Amino acid sequence: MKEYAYFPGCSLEKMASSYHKSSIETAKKLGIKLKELEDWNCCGATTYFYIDELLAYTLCARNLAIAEKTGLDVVAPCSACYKNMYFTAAHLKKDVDLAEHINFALEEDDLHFNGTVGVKHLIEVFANDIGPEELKNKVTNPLEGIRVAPYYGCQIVRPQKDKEDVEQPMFFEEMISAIGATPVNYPLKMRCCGGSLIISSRTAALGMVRNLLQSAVDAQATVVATACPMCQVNLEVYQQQVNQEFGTNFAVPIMYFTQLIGLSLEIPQKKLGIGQEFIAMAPALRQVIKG
Amino acid sequence: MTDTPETKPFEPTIIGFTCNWCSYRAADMAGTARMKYAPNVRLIRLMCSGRLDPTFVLKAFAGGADAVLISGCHPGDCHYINQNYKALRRFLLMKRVLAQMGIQPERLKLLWASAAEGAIFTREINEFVEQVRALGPLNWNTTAIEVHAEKEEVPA
Amino acid sequence: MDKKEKIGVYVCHCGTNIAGVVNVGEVSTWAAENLKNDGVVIARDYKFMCSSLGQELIQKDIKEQGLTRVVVAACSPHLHEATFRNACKGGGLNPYLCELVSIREQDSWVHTDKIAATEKAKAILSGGVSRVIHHEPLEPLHVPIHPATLVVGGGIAGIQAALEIANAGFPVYLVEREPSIGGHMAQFDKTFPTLDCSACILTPKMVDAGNHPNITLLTYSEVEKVDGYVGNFVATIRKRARSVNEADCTGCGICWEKCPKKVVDNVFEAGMGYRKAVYVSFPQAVPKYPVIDRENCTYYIKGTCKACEKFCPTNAINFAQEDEILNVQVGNIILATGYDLFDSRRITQYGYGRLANVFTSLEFERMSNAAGPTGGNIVLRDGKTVPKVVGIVHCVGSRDKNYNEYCSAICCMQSLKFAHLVEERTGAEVYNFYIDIRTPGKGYEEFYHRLLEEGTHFIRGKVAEISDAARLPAEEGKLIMQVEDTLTANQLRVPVDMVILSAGLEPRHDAKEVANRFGISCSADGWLIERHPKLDPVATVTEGIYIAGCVQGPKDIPNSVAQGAAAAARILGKIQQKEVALEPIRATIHEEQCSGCRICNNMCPFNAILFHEDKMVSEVNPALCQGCGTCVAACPAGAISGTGFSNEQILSQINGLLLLNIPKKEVVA
Amino acid sequence: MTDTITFNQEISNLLYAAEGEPIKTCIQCGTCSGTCPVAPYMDHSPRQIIAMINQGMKEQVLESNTFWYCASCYHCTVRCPQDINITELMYALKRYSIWKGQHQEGLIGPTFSEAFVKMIVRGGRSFEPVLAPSYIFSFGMRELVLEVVGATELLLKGRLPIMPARIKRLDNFKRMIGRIIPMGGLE
Amino acid sequence: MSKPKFAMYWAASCGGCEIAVLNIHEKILDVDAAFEVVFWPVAMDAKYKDVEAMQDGEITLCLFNGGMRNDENEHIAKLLRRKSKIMVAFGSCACEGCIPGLANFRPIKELVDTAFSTISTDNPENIRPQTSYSMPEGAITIPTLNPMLKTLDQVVDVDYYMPGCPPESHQIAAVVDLVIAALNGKAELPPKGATIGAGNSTVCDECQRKRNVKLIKEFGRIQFTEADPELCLLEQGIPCNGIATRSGCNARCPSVGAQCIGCYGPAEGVVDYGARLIAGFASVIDSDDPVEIDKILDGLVDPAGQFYRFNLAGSLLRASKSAQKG
Repeated sequence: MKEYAYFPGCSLEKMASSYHKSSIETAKKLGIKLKELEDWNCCGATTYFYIDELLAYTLCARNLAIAEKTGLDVVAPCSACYKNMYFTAAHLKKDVDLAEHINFALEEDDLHFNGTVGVKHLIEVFANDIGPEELKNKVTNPLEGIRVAPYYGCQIVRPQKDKEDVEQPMFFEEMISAIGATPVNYPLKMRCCGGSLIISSRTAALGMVRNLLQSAVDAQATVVATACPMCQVNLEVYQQQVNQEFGTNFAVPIMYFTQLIGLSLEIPQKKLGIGQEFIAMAPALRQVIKG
Repeated sequence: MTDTPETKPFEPTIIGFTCNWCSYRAADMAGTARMKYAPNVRLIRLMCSGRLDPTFVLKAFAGGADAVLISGCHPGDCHYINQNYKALRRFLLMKRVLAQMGIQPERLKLLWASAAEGAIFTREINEFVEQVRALGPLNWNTTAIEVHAEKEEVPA
Repeated sequence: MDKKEKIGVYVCHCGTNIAGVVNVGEVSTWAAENLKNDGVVIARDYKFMCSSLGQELIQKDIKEQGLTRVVVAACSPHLHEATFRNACKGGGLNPYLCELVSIREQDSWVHTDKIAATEKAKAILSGGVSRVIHHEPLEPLHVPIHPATLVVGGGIAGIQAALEIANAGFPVYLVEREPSIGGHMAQFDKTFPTLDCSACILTPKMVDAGNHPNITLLTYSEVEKVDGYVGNFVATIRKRARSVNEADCTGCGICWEKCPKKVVDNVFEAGMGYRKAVYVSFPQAVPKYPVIDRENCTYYIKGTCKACEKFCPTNAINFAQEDEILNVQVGNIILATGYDLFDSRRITQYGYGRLANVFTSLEFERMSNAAGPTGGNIVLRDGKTVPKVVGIVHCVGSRDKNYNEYCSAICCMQSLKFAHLVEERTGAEVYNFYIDIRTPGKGYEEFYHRLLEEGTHFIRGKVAEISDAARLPAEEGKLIMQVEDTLTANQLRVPVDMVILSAGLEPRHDAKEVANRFGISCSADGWLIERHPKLDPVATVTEGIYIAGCVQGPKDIPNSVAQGAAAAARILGKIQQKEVALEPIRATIHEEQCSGCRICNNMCPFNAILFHEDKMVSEVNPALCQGCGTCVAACPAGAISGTGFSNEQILSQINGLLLLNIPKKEVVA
Repeated sequence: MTDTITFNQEISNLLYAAEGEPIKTCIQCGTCSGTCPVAPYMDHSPRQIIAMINQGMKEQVLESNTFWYCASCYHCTVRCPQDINITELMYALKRYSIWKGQHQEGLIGPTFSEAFVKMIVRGGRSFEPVLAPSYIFSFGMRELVLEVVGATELLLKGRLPIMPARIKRLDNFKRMIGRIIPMGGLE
Repeated sequence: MSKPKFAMYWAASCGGCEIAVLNIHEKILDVDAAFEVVFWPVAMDAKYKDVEAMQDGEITLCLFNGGMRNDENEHIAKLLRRKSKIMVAFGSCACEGCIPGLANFRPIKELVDTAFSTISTDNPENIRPQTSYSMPEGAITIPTLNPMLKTLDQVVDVDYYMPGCPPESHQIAAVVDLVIAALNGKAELPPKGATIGAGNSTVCDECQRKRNVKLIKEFGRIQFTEADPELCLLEQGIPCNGIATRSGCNARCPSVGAQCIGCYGPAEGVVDYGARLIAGFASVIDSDDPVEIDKILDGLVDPAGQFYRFNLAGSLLRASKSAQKG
C-alpha cells in the first residue's frame, strides 16, 4: 500500500476538520496510507510571502526537511500549502545560495533540506496513483444523478509546473464520473474564488464568490466539489453574506471531493465529517446515499 | 602567483575564434552599435567554428594567451548546417586535456552568438575577461619555446 | 619560406571613426619598425583607405615598391574586403594576397581607452601581417550552370518565380504537394488592401503556369532527395499516383459528380465543407485532373464501387496506377513551400473547438468566399443565423512567448479585411481587439483609416478569454470576450455572436526536414534562413538554392510575389552567365598523406567528401565543398588543407596577435 | 550604470527568486488585467501598475490598492505573453510597501499580514481568533454582526479552535527564524 | 684514407634503440665496414675526453637517442653536435621525449620523492641524492636534473629525425644503406630537418583492417573488449592512435590486435600530435548533446596520457603547469 507524508495544514486542524477526516478515511479505503508529518508548522499561506520571502521559504523548507527524514513524498490537501511547498522545493533545488542560507537556519532544528522530497496535492494522488478506472471499480454506491460542479480553484494547477493544461484540465471531472455522479461543465471552474481576500478585501471577495456560485447554479449543479479548505470555507461560510450583499438566495452545498468519494465508498457520514457544514447536504444527494 | 607589478591590475590577453557568419558578425554588430567591451580579446575569423583546430587553442596558450574564446552560431543555426556541434565535441574533449595539463577549464570558453546578438557578445566578453582576471595570469613557460637562443652554432 | 615577401601596410583613419580612438600614426610607425623582419617594407596611414585615392595609394606602391602582399587595417572585412581585393587586382597583385583586418568594429568603436585601443590595433595588425605572408594567389572556381530550375511549392511565390523563369525561355519544374497549385491564396476571398477577388487575380497566373511550354507541372508530388551542387543538382521527385491517367482525363467532372463518398475537406475548405473521394481541390484547379484519395475511396477500402470508373467517358480512371519516381537535373532550386496556420485549439481559453461560434481566419476566408461552403454568406455554425455582433482577435498565437514570439505580419491587415467584409455583408457591429495595429505597406494605413471611418470598433487589449458564462441578461446566449481596454483601463466583457481568431502563421510542420533535405538551415523559429537578412533575402548559404515567400518568414501576397520574382531574377542572372564563380575557399586532401582512415567522411554535411575504396583515400569535391574547414580541423593526419584559412595562416596570425605579449612573458619566466 | 537605483530595479531585485522575464519587457497588451478576477476593484489594473513601475511612479504605485487586492490566483501569470511573473510582482510590491511602511490608508491587508506572521512566529501554526482584532475594527457595523454570527456558527459546528495551536519544538523553531531575521524584527 | 666516423649516444632513454640497431643483424657489418665507430658507450669503451679531443665536425654520423633529462645529457648533446656533421635525433625519446617525457606531467620534486620514498624503496632516513658530495678523496658530483625533460632539438640543432620506440630495424637498415650510398656519392641525402626511416602518412595507411565511417557511442578499453579481428579498432570504440601516428612500422600493433599507442609520433607537417588526436577522437563521437558527449568522453580514461604518451615534451605545451613551476 502506497504511503505518503501527510501535511494537513493549519485550517484542517479545526476550520476544515471534515476535510481532514474524509481525506484520511477515503485514502485508507483506497489503499493509501497518509502518515501525518511529525511536528509540522504553518506553510506560511500566501500571506507570509507578503512579509518576507526568505522567511516563507524557510517555513516550507522545515516541513520538507522533516518529510525527507521519513523518505516519503509530501502530500497536502490544501492548495495553498501545496503550492507553497512545491515551489519552495523547486526554487531551493535551483538556487543553491538560497538553499544554503535556509539550511543554515534549519540547523537550529537539526534539519537539512537535500531536495530529494517530492510534493503532491491530495487530488493528484487520487487522480494519478489511484486513477478513475480503479476508483470506479471500488465504488459500491455510485452517486447516480448527482450533478457535481468540480471546482479546481487556483493553486492546484497554477502557476504552471510543467506543460500541463492550466486552462481546461479534466482530471476532476473524470473522478466525478468515476463515482457515478455527473460532472457539470461550467465556465468558471478555473476562476479564483477570492479566498485570500475574504478578510482583507471583503467586497471584492464576495463578488467573486457570487459569480462562481451563479455560474455553478446556472449549470444546475446540485453540489460544488472543492479540493481546498480555503475555497470551501470561502464559498460556504460566506454564502449568507453574499445573499445579503447582492440580494441573491444561494444555498449551494460545498463539499470536499474526498467527502463525495467517501460517500460513494459507503464510508459512514460521521467519519467523513458530514454534519459540520453550514449548508445542509442537498436532498438529492441524501436520497442516493445509503446509511 | 601574480607576477605583474601591483601598480596596474593584471590585464589578461584572450584570443578569440569567431565564425564568419554569426559570431564575427555579432562582433561587427557590437561595433556598429558602439557597444563597449574590454579590449583584452583579440579575434581571429574562421569560416566556421567547425574549422577550430585544437592546435590553435594549444598554440594560443603556449604563445602567452591567458584564455581562449571559441564562438559560433547557435546550435541549429549553423550556416554549415551542424558544424558547430563538431566544434562542441572538440571543445568538451579539449577542456579535459587542458585540465590535465594544469590549465583551468574556465580559461576556455565556448559562446554561441547569432549575428544579431551584439549585446550578448559584449556582455559575455566582459564577463569572461573578469573571470579570467580573477583566475590570474597563466604565464605559460615560454622560455622553453625560444629554444634557438640556447642552441649552439653548427660548424660550417 | 625561402624568398622574403614585400609587405605594404595601410592603416585607415576612417575620418575620426578610427583615428578618434586609435593613434593610427603610432600604429603605422610601429609596424614599419617592428614588423620589418616579417617583410613590411612600407607602412602608411591615410584618411580614407576605401576612397579612390586610398586605393590608388595601394596600387601605386604595388607597382613602384613591388609589393607582394598587402595588409589594410580598417573596417570589417564584411564591408570592404572586396574593395581592397579589387584595388590589389587593379595594381596587378592577385586579390587574395591582400588581408583586411578590422580595427574599427573590433577596436575603435568598442573601446574608449585610447592606449589600450592603440595597443590592440598593433596586435591585430601584426596578426594580419604574420597571416598574409602565408597567403597564396588564388583563382575563383568556375562551374557550369544547368539551365533548368526546380521550384518547390506551387503557391503564389512559387508560381510567380516559375513564370518569370519560364518566360525568360528557360525550363522549370514546378513541384506541388497538393493536387492543384494555388496555395493558400486560392482559398482566400478578397485580398487586402484593394479588396480585389483573390481568384480573379490568381487563376490567370495558375492557368499560365499550367499551359506554359517551359513549365513542367508536377502536382501531387514531393521532392524526396537532392544531390549535387550549384549548377548541377539532381532532384528525386515522387509523383504520387492520382489513380487517373492524365493523358486520357478531360477534367469533365463526371467522376466526382457520381462518386458516392463524401469526405470532409480539411485542406481546402478548412473543414467547413465536403468533397468527394475522387476530387479536384477547387473548380479552378490546375491541373484539371482529379485525384482519388485512397484513404477514403470505397473501392480501396471495400474493394467494390468503381462508380467513377463506370461513368468515366474516357476510361481515364486507373486504380492500379503506382507512384512514379523522376530524377530531374537542374542548375538552381527555389524553395517556396509556404506556411501552416497556427492551430487555435492550443489557446484553450479562446474556446476554439469548444465554443461553436469561434472561427479561425481560414474558416472565415472560406465562409466569405462566394465559391465556399456557405456560398459567401457570413453565418454562425448553424449555417443560417446572421451575426449581429462580431469580435475579431488579433495576434492569435503570435507575439506570445507561450506560442510564437514573432509577429505574423499579416494578421492586422487580414483582420481589418474581415471587419470590412463582415460589416459590408451583414451590417453587424465589429470589434477589433488588438495590441498594436501594424499596417506597413502601400495603401495599408489608408485601409485602416477607411475602417475607422466605417465605424469599426477598435479596442486596444489582448483578449484574455472567451466564454459563454453569461452574468447579465444581455450576455445570455452570447460569447463573452473578456479584455482590458488598455486605453481606458477598464475591464470589459463584450458579448458577441461570432468570434474570428486571426491566427498567426507558422513554419510548415516539416520545415526542418525540408531544410535538411536541401542542405540549408532553419532559424530557431523554424523559418528557413536567408543568406543575409537585409542584403541577400532570397539566397541561402548553399549556392544555387533560393527561398521565396512565407517559407522565409510571415509575408503578405505582394511581398511573396516580389520574393518569387527576385529569386527568379537571381537565377536568371546565373543561368545567363553560363557558369558560376565560387569563392576559392575550399578544402583539399593530399592523397599521398591521406591514410584513408575515414575520420573526415562524416564531417561534411554537404557530402563533398567521397572515399575511394580502390585507392583507400578520401577526396573533396571542390564544387560541393562550402569551405567551412571542419574536415581540415578534423584530419588526424594533417592531410587536409584549407585554402584561405590554412593552418600556417591561422597559427602565424596567433603568433602575430601575441607578439606584444612575448616580452611581457619573458620577464615573467 | 547609474548610481541611483531606479524603482524598477528595486522591485526587480525583490523578484530575485521568481521565474520569468523582467517587468521592463512588458508590451502593455492587457492580458493580465483582462484576466484578473479582481481587476474591477483595483485602483489601477495590473498592466497599469507595471507601466507605472517602469515610469518610476513610486509614490502612486505604493498608494494604489492594486497589489493588496491581488488574490494570487496566478491566472495572469500563466497567460502573460511575455512570461512576466505578475503574481510574484504583486508579492514583491506588498513586501516593499510593508518594508517601507508606506501604503494606502484603511487597508486591512498590511496589518492583517503582520498579525498573521507574528502569530506564526509565536506559535508556528495559524490560530484564527488571534487574527480578528487585526481587522475587525475596520469593519462596518453590519459586517461586524455577520462576522460574529459566522464565527459563532463556526464555533458551534466545532470548526473554530479554542486554544491556540502550537508546535512542539517551538524553541528550535524560533531560533531557526532568528537565523533568517533577527528576532523582534517583527515583534 | 680513413673511414668516416660513427657515434651513437644514449641520453634519457631505455637502451631499446641500441638493441634495435643491433637488430639489423648482418647489416651491422656494413656499418662497421663503412664507418669507424669512435664513440658508442653501450657497445664499446670510450671516454668523453676522447670526444672533446676531436676536431669539430670530425664525426660524420651521430645517432643520438634519449631526451634531455639532466645537465650531463645537455652537455654531451652540445658536445656531439659540435663534433658531428650529421646529427640524427634517433628514436622517440630524442625526437619528442617519449616515455621519459611523461615526467613533464608532474613537478620534478614529486618524481624524486616517488623514486626515493615509495614503499618499494629501502630508504629509512629518506635520503635524497645530492648533486655534489664531498669526501676525503674530494667532491663527487652527479648530474643535476632539468625541471622539465626536453627533446634533443630543444637543445641543439638537429639534421634528421628518426622516430619510433624503438625505430623499426628494417627502417634503420634502410637509413644505413642510404647514408653509405650518399657517402659514396651514389645517393642524395634528404633535405635538412627531414624525418627519415618512416612514412609521411599515418598508421592507418599501412593497417590492413577494414574501415567504414566511424560513429562512436562508447569508447572501451581494449582489455575489456572482444574486438572484431577484421574491423578497424577505433570503429569498435577502442581508442587507437593509428589515425594520427606516422606510418613506417607496418601497423605493427593493430595488425596483431593491439591499439596503436603512437610511438612513431605525428605525421609529416603536423604541429601538435595530441591536437590531431583530440580532433580525430572528437570527430567520431556520434552525439550532439553535451551531456551525452561527456558521457561518451568518460570512456577515455586519462585523455592527455593517451594523446601525449610519446609526445609530451615535443608538444606545443611541453609540460603541465605544475611541472613548469618545478
